[in-house]
Amino acid sequence: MGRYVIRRVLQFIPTVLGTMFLLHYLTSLGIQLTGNPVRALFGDRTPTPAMMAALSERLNLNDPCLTQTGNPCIGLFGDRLVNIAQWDFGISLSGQREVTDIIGAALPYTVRIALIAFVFEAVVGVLAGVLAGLRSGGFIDYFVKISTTLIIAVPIFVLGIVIREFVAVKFGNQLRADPNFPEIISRGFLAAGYKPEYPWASLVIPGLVLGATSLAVTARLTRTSMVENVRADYVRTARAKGLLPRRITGVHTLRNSLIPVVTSLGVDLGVLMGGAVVTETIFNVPGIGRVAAQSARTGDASVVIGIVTLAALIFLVANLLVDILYAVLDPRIRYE
Amino acid sequence: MTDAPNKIGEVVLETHGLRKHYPLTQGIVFKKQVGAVRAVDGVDIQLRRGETLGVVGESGCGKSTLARLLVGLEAPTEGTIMLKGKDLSTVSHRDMRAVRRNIQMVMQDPYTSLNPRMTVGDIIGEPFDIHPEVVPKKGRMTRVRELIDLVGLNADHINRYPHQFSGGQRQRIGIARALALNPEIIICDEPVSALDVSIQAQVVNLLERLQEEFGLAYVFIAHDLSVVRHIADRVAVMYLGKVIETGNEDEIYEHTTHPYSQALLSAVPVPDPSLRGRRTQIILEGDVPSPANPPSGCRFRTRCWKAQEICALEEPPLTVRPGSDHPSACHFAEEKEVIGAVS
Amino acid sequence: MSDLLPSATADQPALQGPTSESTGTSGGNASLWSDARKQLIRNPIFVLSSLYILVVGSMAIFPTLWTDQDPRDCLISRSRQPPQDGHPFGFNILGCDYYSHAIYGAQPSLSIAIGATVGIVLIGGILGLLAGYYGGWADTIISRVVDIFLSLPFLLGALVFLTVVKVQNILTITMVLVILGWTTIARVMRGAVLSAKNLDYVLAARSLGAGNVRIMLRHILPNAVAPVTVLATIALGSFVAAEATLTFLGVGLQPPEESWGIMITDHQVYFLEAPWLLIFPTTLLIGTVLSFILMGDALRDALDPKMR
Amino acid sequence: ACSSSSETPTPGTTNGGTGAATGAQGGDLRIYASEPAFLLPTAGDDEPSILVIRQLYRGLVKYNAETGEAEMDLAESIESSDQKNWTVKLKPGYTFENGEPVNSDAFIRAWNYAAYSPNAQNNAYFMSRIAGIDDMTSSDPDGDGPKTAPEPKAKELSGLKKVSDTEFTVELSEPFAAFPVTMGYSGFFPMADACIKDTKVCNETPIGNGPYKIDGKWEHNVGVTLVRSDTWKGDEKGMADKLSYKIYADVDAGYAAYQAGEIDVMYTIPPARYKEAKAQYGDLMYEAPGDSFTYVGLPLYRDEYKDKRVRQALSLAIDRQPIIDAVFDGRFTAATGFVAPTFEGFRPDVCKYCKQDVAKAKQLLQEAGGWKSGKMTLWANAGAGHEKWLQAVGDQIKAALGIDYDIRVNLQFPEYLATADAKKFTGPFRLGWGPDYPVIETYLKPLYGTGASSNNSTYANPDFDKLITEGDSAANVEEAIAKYQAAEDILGEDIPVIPMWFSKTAALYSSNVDKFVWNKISDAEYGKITLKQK
Amino acid sequence: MTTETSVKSPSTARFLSQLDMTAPPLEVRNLHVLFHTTSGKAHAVNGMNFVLDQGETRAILGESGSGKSVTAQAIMGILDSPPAEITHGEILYRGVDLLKLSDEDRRRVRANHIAMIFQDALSALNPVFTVGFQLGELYRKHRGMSRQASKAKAVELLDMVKIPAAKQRVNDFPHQFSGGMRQRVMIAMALALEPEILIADEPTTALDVTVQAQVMDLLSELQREHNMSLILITHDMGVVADVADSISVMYAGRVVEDAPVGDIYARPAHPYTKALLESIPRVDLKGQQLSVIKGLPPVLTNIPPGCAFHPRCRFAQDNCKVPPEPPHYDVDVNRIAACHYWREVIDS
Ligand SMILES: Nc1ncnc2c1ncn2[C@@H]1O[C@H](COP(=O)(O)OP(=O)(O)OP(=O)(O)O)[C@@H](O)[C@H]1O
Ligand SMILES: Nc1ncnc2c1ncn2[C@@H]1O[C@H](COP(=O)(O)OP(=O)(O)OP(=O)(O)O)[C@@H](O)[C@H]1O
Ligand SMILES: [Mg+2]
Ligand SMILES: [Mg+2]
Repeated sequence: MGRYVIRRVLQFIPTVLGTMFLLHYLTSLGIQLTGNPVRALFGDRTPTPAMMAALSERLNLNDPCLTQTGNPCIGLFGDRLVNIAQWDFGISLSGQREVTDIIGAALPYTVRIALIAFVFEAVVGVLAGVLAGLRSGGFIDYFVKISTTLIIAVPIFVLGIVIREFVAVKFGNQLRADPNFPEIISRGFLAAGYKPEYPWASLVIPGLVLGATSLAVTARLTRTSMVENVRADYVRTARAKGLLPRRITGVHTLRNSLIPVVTSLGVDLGVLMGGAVVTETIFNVPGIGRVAAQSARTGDASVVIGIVTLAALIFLVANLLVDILYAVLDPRIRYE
Repeated sequence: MTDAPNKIGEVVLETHGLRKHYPLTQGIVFKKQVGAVRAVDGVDIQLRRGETLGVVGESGCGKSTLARLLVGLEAPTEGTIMLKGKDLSTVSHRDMRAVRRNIQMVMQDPYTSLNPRMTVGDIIGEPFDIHPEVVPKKGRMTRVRELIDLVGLNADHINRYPHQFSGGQRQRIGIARALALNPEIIICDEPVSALDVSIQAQVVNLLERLQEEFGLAYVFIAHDLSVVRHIADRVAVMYLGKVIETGNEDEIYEHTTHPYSQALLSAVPVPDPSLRGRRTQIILEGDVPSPANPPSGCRFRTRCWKAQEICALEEPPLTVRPGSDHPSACHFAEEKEVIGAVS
Repeated sequence: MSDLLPSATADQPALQGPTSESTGTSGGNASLWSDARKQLIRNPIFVLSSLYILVVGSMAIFPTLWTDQDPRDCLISRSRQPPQDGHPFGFNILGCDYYSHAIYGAQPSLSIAIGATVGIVLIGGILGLLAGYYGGWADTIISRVVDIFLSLPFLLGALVFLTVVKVQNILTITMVLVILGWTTIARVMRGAVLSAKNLDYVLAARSLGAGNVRIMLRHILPNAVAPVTVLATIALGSFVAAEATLTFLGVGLQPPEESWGIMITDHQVYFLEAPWLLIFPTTLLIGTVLSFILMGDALRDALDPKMR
Repeated sequence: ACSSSSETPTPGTTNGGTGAATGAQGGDLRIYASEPAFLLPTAGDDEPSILVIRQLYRGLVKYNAETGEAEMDLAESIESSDQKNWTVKLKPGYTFENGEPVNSDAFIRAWNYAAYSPNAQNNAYFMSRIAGIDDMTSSDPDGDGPKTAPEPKAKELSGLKKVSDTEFTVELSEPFAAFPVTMGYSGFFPMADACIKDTKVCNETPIGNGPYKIDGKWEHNVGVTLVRSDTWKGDEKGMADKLSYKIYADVDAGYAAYQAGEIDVMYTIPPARYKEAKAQYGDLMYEAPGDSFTYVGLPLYRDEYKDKRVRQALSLAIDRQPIIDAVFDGRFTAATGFVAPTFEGFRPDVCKYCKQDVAKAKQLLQEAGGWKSGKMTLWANAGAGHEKWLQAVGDQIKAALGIDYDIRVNLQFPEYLATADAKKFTGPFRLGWGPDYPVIETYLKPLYGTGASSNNSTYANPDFDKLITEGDSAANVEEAIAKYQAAEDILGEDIPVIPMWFSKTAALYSSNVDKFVWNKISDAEYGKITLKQK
Repeated sequence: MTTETSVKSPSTARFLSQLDMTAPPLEVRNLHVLFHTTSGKAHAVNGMNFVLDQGETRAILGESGSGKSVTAQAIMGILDSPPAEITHGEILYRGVDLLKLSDEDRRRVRANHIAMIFQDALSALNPVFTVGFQLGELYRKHRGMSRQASKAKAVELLDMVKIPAAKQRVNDFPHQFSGGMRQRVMIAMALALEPEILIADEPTTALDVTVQAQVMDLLSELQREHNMSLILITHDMGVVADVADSISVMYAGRVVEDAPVGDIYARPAHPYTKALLESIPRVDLKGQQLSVIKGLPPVLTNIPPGCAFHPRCRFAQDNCKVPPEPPHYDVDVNRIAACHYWREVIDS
């Protein structure tokens, strides 16, 4: 087991380096193509060259390779790696804050919303999938099939905006008009966006929106997996053993059916952590997705690199954990 | 097909010290070899024109690996394969194509050995695409039809897909494909194991008829000793990558001398209830050891009731021993009647 | 050998249809495609989805078939007028006929989706095939590259890529979708090839002396196509939606291009005031995505013997 | 009430900025905000930053909420005889939150800090009139980014001289009559020594000298909370006990929060929701003319725009109001000149070519020899929603003059600005301008002065430059304005840019708000807004 | 968690009281099972009849697809329905029709009274639980034993089926066992609650001959020890000859011949049985001629009318080709054959 983990960790180093280089190259290329982002800070007012130089230096944007289109800026990448190894991701363009601070401040929100989304996805998705899979071809099966397809088909931002306007604002206002209604629901759950007073409750709806697509995918995967497993030979054995149907499904079928689901869930956790761009923007959650979207638009390279590197790392770690979990859940997998 | 000499003739296929070891590797960056699965570990066989060599043995003893080596799907780790006196390892890449035409294969599972997306015509005609020199383009269709006809299928079904046929019929398609290049040798890797008893005979009979007609030589691999007895002229018994006893059919089935062969034969159930309870069955203990870590000396000693000290120290060579007229790899080779033996 | 003749005639019963034994066995059920076709034609969901796609596709290819109005013939004074005679979808902000916009908007949306799908199938397919078939170093390198691209979150990755390539047109958006999307196909392809390459019939072909190219093209590819096809249809649908989402994030297609994504994004804020401006393009888009997904679903069921 | 507000004040809510505070103190005012860039006066130059800084800090001068006139705040007086050398006298007794006195040093240190280029403070720009600025900035020896810029020659502005704790002198490079008026800008606010010593900390937990102080620290992307300061000695005490700035990344999300009753004041409205908001919250909406200017610049460096008749024709082809109505729900005031209507010295209809007149446009274009350069490319930066109205402009030009157009709106802002700096626009381009100080000159010299920093059209007219210089050194503001107006008239004829519109302020407040106060010059005055007491 | 203590609960007692211990352990009467498939109704079992006596080993023989497993699963009550449907028939366990029992009672019969071994032990054992867990589960759920006690029982069981080092191996997963050992684990599982009837569905088909011999040896030994009745499903005529007392030969879901083991091999009375015997090579006979059963087994959605075997039968006459199907002729005491021409067959 230890060997296996070490092997996987070593395997993931080139991936991480590759990902970081890709991002580094992209942002360098971005600067090479679109010019020094510092310029945008001054807006309509053309800054003096001295100011530009001073700021560029501070932001580490003064490397001459950034003016040569196509130059991969290996030297800069090396510096960057050294810095990152010292937990220094540079500073942001606007506000000139440490990127690590920015991420550190934003991450808790994303973790929370991702957790909510994840729990929602895991619990509801698996439940729906199991119910559908147990009676494939039945009413629940069709219902799950249709509703999940619909969820997948609707672009997430449309879903988010519609929910924000109609559920959080319109419906919420009606509840809020009633002073006897518990505030945690009317002002917490049904908040139009993140509210520091309700650090969890106000993230529930955004979390649900964030988790909706993954939920649909999970439900379908669970269903397929269940359908495959309810006919498995060992389920037949369990029945021949005279076990209760509850136990046959709950222990024998489910355990096996959940193996691929757990894998996909684990990977999803990584995706959720990095994928909240739209939801966080719509529901004003100050997490890394919102920050990343903003920074990408203002060309704040170090922030974007920092966040995407983090997201990629989380994803890879999630993947690694999933692999290990997989081996734990399925004894047939050997750690060669 | 060309001339059809009916009698068993000269040696067409021969192996010397044939070995195939699959490396077991370990390591994170630099993989180092920590051992090997000795799937085939020094096999000498001879096949003559027009004869059938049966190869029997239990699962995992290396039968399929041997088959793959013989048809060139794998390169041997060691040893030589001589095809009509030519050492295959010295044959150039270009000549290999021509050589290969001489030796073809029929696979075990008729369901997986045919490409589900190709028609029967395409499957049987594929050898001609690969070796266009065999049949001129114009004649191909006729040739394919001939082949289909030859194996007893309806030539009108040339455009059907494999799944539209039953297992036995599919196995015939596989045989037709193997016959397409006019080979002299066909390696059959458990060609009837996957078939229902009632269909098995159809295929066995077909193989026998084709041998008679074209003077084909078969290496017939099976774990069903009854079928091997029926079809083979000579038999090699394999255990853990080695041939432990070989001889003609009669020598092996009636005068077997190796304890493993004896156990194997005694275990075969005989469809005759009158023998019930009167047969001596040798029930072996334990399982076949791992080919990655075979026992020292005689490989069978861990399950052998005759085993003594020497068996662990010295590997018995496959030679003819006194009191017997065929080679056997046992220090204590001794004839014993096992089949239908009544105690 | 008298048994040969009768058995030739005895083929008949087996040929009446798929034999019962062929359902249970692993033998990669074969005529998959013809069977699937039969099953699909009988599947109303599939038929409806295809019809819908046909309609939308014809909008994209022959917009003049559907409207003779010029979508860029705008009169600002007609801004945001509701649906009316001759203008079934009303007018957009700039006072352009919204119906013709919706028709012409199909083309960029579908071009991106189809282009990206073709791209991921080609790139992912080829790389997956090579990785799976050759293994070893090729596999290691390709798999690592797959890991790298897979670890980029889709939207974040697209944001980064699209802000770097300053031009956001059909081509670049398609390329970015391909860059971020090919990995799934490559993985599935690699898996399919890995499982196919040691199948007996591949070994059989090799023992006949078939070369690598022949084995890949004739034997492995056709059998890996099914999962890839299914995935591709689903990807197609998600790309239609992705175009809209990228536009929402401000890195999608740029005006004066008119795509459904732009239509939705531009008008989402008006959905209380002028709901039709949001509803029409969204319905068209969701319908398309849904149709592709449902087609993919139906295909999967039809192609998977286990689901029958 | 503010003169130009079309709304009649509803009973109970006094609209506009009546200077004297009438309501009671108390309550928590929840404010819609965007993430500030900085909370340092020397660095914050964006609206979100300034709206917070103005409650934390106070400067020499403040603007009257109602009239917009500059009044002395911390300064006792600011005087000059030659408009070049100014003497500033301070009121005594003011302190920073940490107890440091607000004396001459507090201002000099802040301005030096801002001006010193290695500090890279955004408001360095505003120090550029003070003598000695050139020595505070090091210029590029090789022009294209050396490894490190050389140290500037000086660390302190030679034009700043401390006389006593309550008096200092400012020497300008050139005379500038409006200098005292500009002192109300937050970039000139004083800073404590402790703050300069560690600006990083001071940015997160500012050490202010204003009516409010920070509560806790700045929670990035989430909010900033201010509470009333006990050390503030000024007369305008903060009204609400607490100002809670809630940070939104997306104005639509903020509006949703307002609708859900989570926000008391919203200083802006999503453009597309204006109509709806007005219908729904009309009596809670404050509207006033604003001062940010949107124009379509014309690349005078290209031959086809050199003839002023072409420029006049283009401007005449555009009907601004329908565009404003359609795209912005009427949220702008169509421009008829180059100066914001809120400014002293504003005159309507300075531009004779800013009302649509297709016939005249055609005629002018004809006279200029017609349009020969094929498609006209309209430029705007990406992602800011400019493409819609620009298309409408294109449509109108096309309809009026038959000039077909295409638009390029794919450049992100940095690259767009770089294109502007490099004079590489191939056609009319959208840009905007916000005033730096409440003098109309702020709309003129930076945009149209020969070689001026933001003169993206490369307009050059010696007559114009001369009038501006005369205005700058005029004896008093009134005289100066007259000169500036003359300069504006030149623009009205030359049309170096096509003026499009000026913003209109539309702010929303909730029914919790008792009295809403809006400053003509410095926008929302959160400290003066009172809440209904329960 | 509910534990179902089958020993003393009143409902168990009620069920036990219904049993008629003088009746044969199992009797299947006119059982019909069909599957609803996309290509129509597949008649997998069409009138299955047999009686299993105390201590008897009855072999059910037939080629692939003849309905052997379906019959066994119908007896166990573990057919998936849908798609399966039992349309007719009775399955009498000690005189009680299992098909009429409540789900609860039906469940109790399994493992306690009738147990089953499956062909492919690898897939029949749950891959994610240890062997000990799967064995112990029976004791925990049916006998209400503790985790500890059930584990000890599991070790005992493994010992019983001669798995070396049972104490350690009880914590292993199924894939860690060899094929023969897995099958022995299956046997242990079936015997755990000491059922009266054991159904073994091709228990050795996947095994090598030497291992097959080990397993069959063990199975017979345990059967004798526990005095169980055994239904042995197989298509291996050799295995049947070795262990069975009587044989039911199935073709297209129907018993075509039912006889004591000796009679069938000596003088088959049904042409199918006869052809089957002639088509298999024998290890003890040299150079024998293999005869061939021409044609293919019937498609179950489209079974030939009359005698289902007639298209492949060399004895077939016109009356074989039309309904009704041939009745079960009494060939001898304890011996029946479903062929109009059984006399000719027996004599040929
Ligand atoms: N590619 C391979 N890599 C590693 N080991 C292999 C490989 N192929 C076969 N082996 C091992 O070699 C041994 C012999 O395998 P082979 O397939 O030849 O056996 P077999 O006699 O054909 O068995 P069966 O009767 O089950 O077909 C087995 O232990 C097998 O696990
Ligand atoms: N779930 C099912 N759905 C449809 N048909 C089925 C199903 N299960 C079994 N059948 C069909 O019922 C028939 C009898 O199957 P059964 O498994 O009893 O055969 P068998 O005699 O046990 O064969 P084998 O020797 O291959 O195990 C077969 O034709 C099979 O295809
Ligand atoms: Mg094999
Ligand atoms: Mg079966």
